[in-house]
Amino acid sequence: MDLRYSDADEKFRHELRSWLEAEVPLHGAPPDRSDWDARRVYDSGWQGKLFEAGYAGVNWPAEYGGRGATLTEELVYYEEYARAKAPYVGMNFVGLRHGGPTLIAEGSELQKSEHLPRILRGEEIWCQGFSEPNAGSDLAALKTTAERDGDDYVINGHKIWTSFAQKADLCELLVRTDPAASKHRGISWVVMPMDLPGISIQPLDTIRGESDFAEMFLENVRVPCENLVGEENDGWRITNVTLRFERGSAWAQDIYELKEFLSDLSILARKITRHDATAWDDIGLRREAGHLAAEADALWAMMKWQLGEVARTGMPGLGGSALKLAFTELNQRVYEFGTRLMARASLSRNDLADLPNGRTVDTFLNTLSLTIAAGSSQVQRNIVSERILEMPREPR
Amino acid sequence: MDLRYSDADEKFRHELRSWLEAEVPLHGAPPDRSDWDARRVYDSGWQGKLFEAGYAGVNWPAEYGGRGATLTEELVYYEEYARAKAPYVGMNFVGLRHGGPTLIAEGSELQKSEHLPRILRGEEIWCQGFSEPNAGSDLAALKTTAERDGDDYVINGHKIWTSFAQKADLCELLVRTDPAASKHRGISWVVMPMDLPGISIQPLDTIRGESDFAEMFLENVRVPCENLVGEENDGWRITNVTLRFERGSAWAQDIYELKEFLSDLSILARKITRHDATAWDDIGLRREAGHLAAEADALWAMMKWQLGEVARTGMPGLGGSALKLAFTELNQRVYEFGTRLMARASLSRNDLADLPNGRTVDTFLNTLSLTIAAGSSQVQRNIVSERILEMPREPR
Amino acid sequence: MEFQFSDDQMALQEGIRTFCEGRFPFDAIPELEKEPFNRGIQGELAEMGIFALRLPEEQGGLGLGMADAAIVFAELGRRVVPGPVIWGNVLAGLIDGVATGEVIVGGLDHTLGTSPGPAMVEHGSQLDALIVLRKDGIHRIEASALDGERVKDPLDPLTPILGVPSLPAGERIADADTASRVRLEATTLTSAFFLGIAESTQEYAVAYAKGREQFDRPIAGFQAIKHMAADMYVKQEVARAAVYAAGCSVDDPEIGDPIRAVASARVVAGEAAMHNSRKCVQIYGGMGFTWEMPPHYYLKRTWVLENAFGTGEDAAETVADHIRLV
Amino acid sequence: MEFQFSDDQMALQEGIRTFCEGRFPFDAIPELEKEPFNRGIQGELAEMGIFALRLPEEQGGLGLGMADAAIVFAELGRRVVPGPVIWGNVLAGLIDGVATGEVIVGGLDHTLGTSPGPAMVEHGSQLDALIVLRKDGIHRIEASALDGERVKDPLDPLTPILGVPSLPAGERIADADTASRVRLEATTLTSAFFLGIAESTQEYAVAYAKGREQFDRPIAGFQAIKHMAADMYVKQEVARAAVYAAGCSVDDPEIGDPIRAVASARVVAGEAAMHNSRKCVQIYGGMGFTWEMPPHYYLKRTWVLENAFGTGEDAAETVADHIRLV
Repeated sequence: MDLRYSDADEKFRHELRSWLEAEVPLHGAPPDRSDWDARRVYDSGWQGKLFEAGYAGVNWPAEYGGRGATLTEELVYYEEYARAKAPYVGMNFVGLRHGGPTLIAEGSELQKSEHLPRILRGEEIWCQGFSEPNAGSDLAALKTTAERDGDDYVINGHKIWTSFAQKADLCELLVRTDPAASKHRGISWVVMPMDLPGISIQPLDTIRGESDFAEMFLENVRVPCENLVGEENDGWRITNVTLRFERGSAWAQDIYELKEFLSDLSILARKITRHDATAWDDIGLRREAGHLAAEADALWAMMKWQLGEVARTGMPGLGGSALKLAFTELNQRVYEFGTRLMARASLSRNDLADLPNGRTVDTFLNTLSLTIAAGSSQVQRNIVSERILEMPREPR
Repeated sequence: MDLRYSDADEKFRHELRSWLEAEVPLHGAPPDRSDWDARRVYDSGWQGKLFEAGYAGVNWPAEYGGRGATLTEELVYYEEYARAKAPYVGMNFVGLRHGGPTLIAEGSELQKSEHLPRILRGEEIWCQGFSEPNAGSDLAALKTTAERDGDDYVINGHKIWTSFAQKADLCELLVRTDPAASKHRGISWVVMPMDLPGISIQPLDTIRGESDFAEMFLENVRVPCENLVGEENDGWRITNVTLRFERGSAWAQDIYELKEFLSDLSILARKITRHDATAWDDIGLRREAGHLAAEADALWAMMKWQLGEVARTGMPGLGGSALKLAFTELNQRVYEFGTRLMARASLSRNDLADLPNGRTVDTFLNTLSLTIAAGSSQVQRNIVSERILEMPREPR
Repeated sequence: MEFQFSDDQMALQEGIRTFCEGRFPFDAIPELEKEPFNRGIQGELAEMGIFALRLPEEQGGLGLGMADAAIVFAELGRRVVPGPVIWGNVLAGLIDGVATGEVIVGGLDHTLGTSPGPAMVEHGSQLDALIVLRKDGIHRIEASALDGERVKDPLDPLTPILGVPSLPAGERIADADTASRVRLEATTLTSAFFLGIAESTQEYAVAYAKGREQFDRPIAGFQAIKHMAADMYVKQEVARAAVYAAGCSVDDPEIGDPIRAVASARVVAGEAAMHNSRKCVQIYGGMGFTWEMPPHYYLKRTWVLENAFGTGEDAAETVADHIRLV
Repeated sequence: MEFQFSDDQMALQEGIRTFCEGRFPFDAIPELEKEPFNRGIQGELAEMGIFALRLPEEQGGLGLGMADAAIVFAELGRRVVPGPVIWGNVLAGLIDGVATGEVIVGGLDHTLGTSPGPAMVEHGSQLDALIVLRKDGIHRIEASALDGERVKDPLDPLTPILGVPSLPAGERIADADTASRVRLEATTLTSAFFLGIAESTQEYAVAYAKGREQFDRPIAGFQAIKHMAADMYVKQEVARAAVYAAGCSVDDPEIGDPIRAVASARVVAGEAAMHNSRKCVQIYGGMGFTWEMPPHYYLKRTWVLENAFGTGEDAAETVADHIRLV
């Protein structure tokens, strides 16, 4: 279990650090969250720069435009990226973190060569069409139908929590292709272009006052059958591949960023006056910061194992549910801690007077979605207890 | 909602305080927990003194030897008792805290006049024969049978967690009198003398290394039918009366003692040196003490409402489950806090060098039983959610 | 001597509840967001006696006590009623025109020091005067003297904020003892508001769970949800007992040390509100994360109040300082 | 470069597990309680290489690293192996005869100060020498100089205690840097032992829940129990990652700041052991409260270790002090 970085890794670190130091300031601050056009330009533009410099898809195969990096290079990449406070993955989340990885694992040669390079270049924004109003925790209850008509699927249904739907080019969509089959059997996983007729989007305002999510209504949308990924009716298995990535390794970057954020807070706490001393002089606060940092360290170590598993088997293991449980709840606690440190400044969601109060409280609000999305904590505990610990399934 | 104490209450407080100040030291320290004979003498003797002085059964009817006190007198009693660090109720627990109260609510005139005064005088020690090896959380699954034979019930079965069985005179026993009826219908509540032939006792060593619990084997034990409390086969209803007391009001004294214990700890923390200062200088520790004390205050206020309900309706309400949930978990946290304060002195269960280390860690171990006994926290949460919040029952 | 609400108290609670449900129902919130508070709302609240509650009858008040006021403010919490209502109640006897709603005051508690960043004045644009509690007493700053900027995105959409980088000293209008008393009363009302939030979020969550079906049954039937709801109920009930005990102690210190009782209530009620509003988001699931649903309003208001009169941690310290040592 | 155990490490784990399950099975505990540790057991452990693990081969050791030692000590934790095993491992290179089991040493960590009450010397009656870590270095006290009394009821029945009211100064045998290193290594092994406890209590609890039926089905089928078990598993896996990362950092500081990595492991592994052993009691229900069942041994040993090389809170402070500031 040699976790050391090689000389080559350190050389890579040095190059990447220099590049990020030059490029991150040039790319500027992110636009207002409500300005969708500007956000797409910002997120895609940054992804394009990463691609040009050879830093897109570090662990993706080189033949599809990835770097094909070693595991340690991948870790170096996450560390340096977080330390440089480089732009958040933003609209590229679905494509980079689970849509693309699903194609790598399950897509046809044609699908891979068509989409993967475009995702890496920031040219293709993906969204996720999994959940429906009555298929949330019980995802397999989804009702959106796809009926074959010639070379097309004709799709009808109602999706929800479709992030970035307004600006996405493609959607990883779950549809029911065999209504007669049992719940988990008749599902298929298709790639749906978002510019087809019959798709309408209704933004959903979130707790943060933005509309990164939307409802998506599908009315006789004709998607070519060749957009099917894997076999027809084998979509539930492929869904689980996607979910493994979404739960297991999609957060690698974020865990390291959490460590960085705790560093930032501990610096800030030394500057904030509270009760005639600095906040950091409070031993209770220091202990709490130490606790949180200890857990972040542990999760970063755990993520390394998880990424090791991806490198070895091509997919995160079931342990991803354990990692997601721990990470999402830690994330909430860290940002709550930060929000408490801001005291009354947290009453504004905009940064004020050089304080990171706005982004801290806004991120805190966002963390509340983490224990709900991609399978709630309750669903993850069912998975851990039933599939890892082999405890009895729920009575139906 | 006038919570003030009247002049009469304060007069009662003054008398009781003087009496306790004189009598508590005279009664001496409790004997070793393994010396059952001495424990019975100690516990019964103290109860007898309380009775003689008019302080037994403060809220029990005067006609059965109680004080018939007002609600505020009852509260004064708990407060002064705890402040005086008077002997723990010990072996009188079952009789005083739920056996007797069940008789007051459901017993016949004969049963009340026979048992209540004897319980108050410390002459009758009761134990509880409810649980069985396969009827714990699912108490109504109990299998101990009672068949009528002439004027007797002939009882066979196997009980567990029978506290003080070794020295008890009577047992509040649940038996199945109608094996053909549905689970909750065929149960009866009887008073079983512990000196009858056919009863054998097997002590169970607890986590504290004592055997306050036992298994009880019943083989053709003949209990007179007149010992039935309430109607035959109506025992489940009466069981719930007993459990209401056990969960709802039995802890009144203990809550106030928790407040006293926190006072003791805060005094001690000012004397203990830790990291070149006193433990109390640690703001983190002080905050934690304050948190715990705040919760203890709140539970004492909640218990006052609960006792108000007992005074009004004769029985604690369903809210007792909420109180039990909060109290038992707070109790664990308070004693864990105390145990941490003792640091390495907690490695001994005997008090050392004027420290309360032994009783603190020993009580901490004991608190682990509180979230299990009298209906586990999981059972209480089912009760609160199903019976108070009217959420659906478990699928069967 | 009673341990339950008196008939008068039940009537008071009922009256305020009816008013709040009529005036601040959930579907009125989108409209309220545009202007959460103004002279009109202040007037309606004044008419209900919210501010004059505890004033003697000869001063036009209702002559009620702190325990009664706690009952009233728990009702305001249940509907996250906007505005500087706590300040209005605790200052009604000190500043002319507040009791009747003619003068609108808001405030800041700087007893324990200031927060980082500009002073965050709630409803700053609607105030006639800003009141600041400091260790040495109560200070009054005229609204015209406040040089600040309205915060673009306040955390709580029902609590607009004026950010004031530099706060004028103002005029000292009352002494340190009065400041302490006002802070104690305001902390009691804050705890009561928290209690209302804890209750309401528990009720919303349970109702939602009963209606939401997954795996062919209401999610209210799953133990994970049931036990979460049970814990919410326990926290609310613990808070309820503590809040009324605190109110009673303020009314009559013979019942118990009011400083400790109020701080204890603040600790448990604040935790109940925070816990329950977060669990309410969780039980609503994805819908709990939307602006359209109730949970976030409660969570956000909880956060505002958490930073109003000292934090829950500050209150825990106060309790520790008041643990009886004999 | 690997992120999983190497084949050698798997074999090491397997070997120690087989030994521990054979020598310290649950049904041997009643016998062990009479004399939890003695020269015989020390010899058997020495023969397994427990103490000499990390000594170079030329000194008769196995030449393994801290990561390997962590694997071994997690196995000891799984069976709550008694004795001053951590002290033996960290002192094997400093004190002659420890590696081979001929000399038995135990110790006290007084780096952060002393506890209230007498010095609590674990296995005090079995020691040849007592080692004390102080800020200024490592001190050795001969057993014959210890004037103490055996504690009647030690918390952990497998950890007898000699209470020593007044500890002699002893002889200083190593400097402050060595003391720091020994403490760091001992903390790593403590964390590994915690990991083993967390694993074992999770496994016991799940197995018990599968076999225990109430309401006509295994209690393992109730969500309340399933989710508790899932949380136990999560804590164990988080601790596992942290413990091995700590071991690797001690072996090679280039991987990461070993002081922070070890303190982080100590925090999460200590919490995992405490959480899981308590939940194990709860899941066993009444049986968990009996002396006859496994849970209490784990809980009690966890408590002993919690107070061995600083507490979890002390470790959290250490982590905070080592948060990177650039």
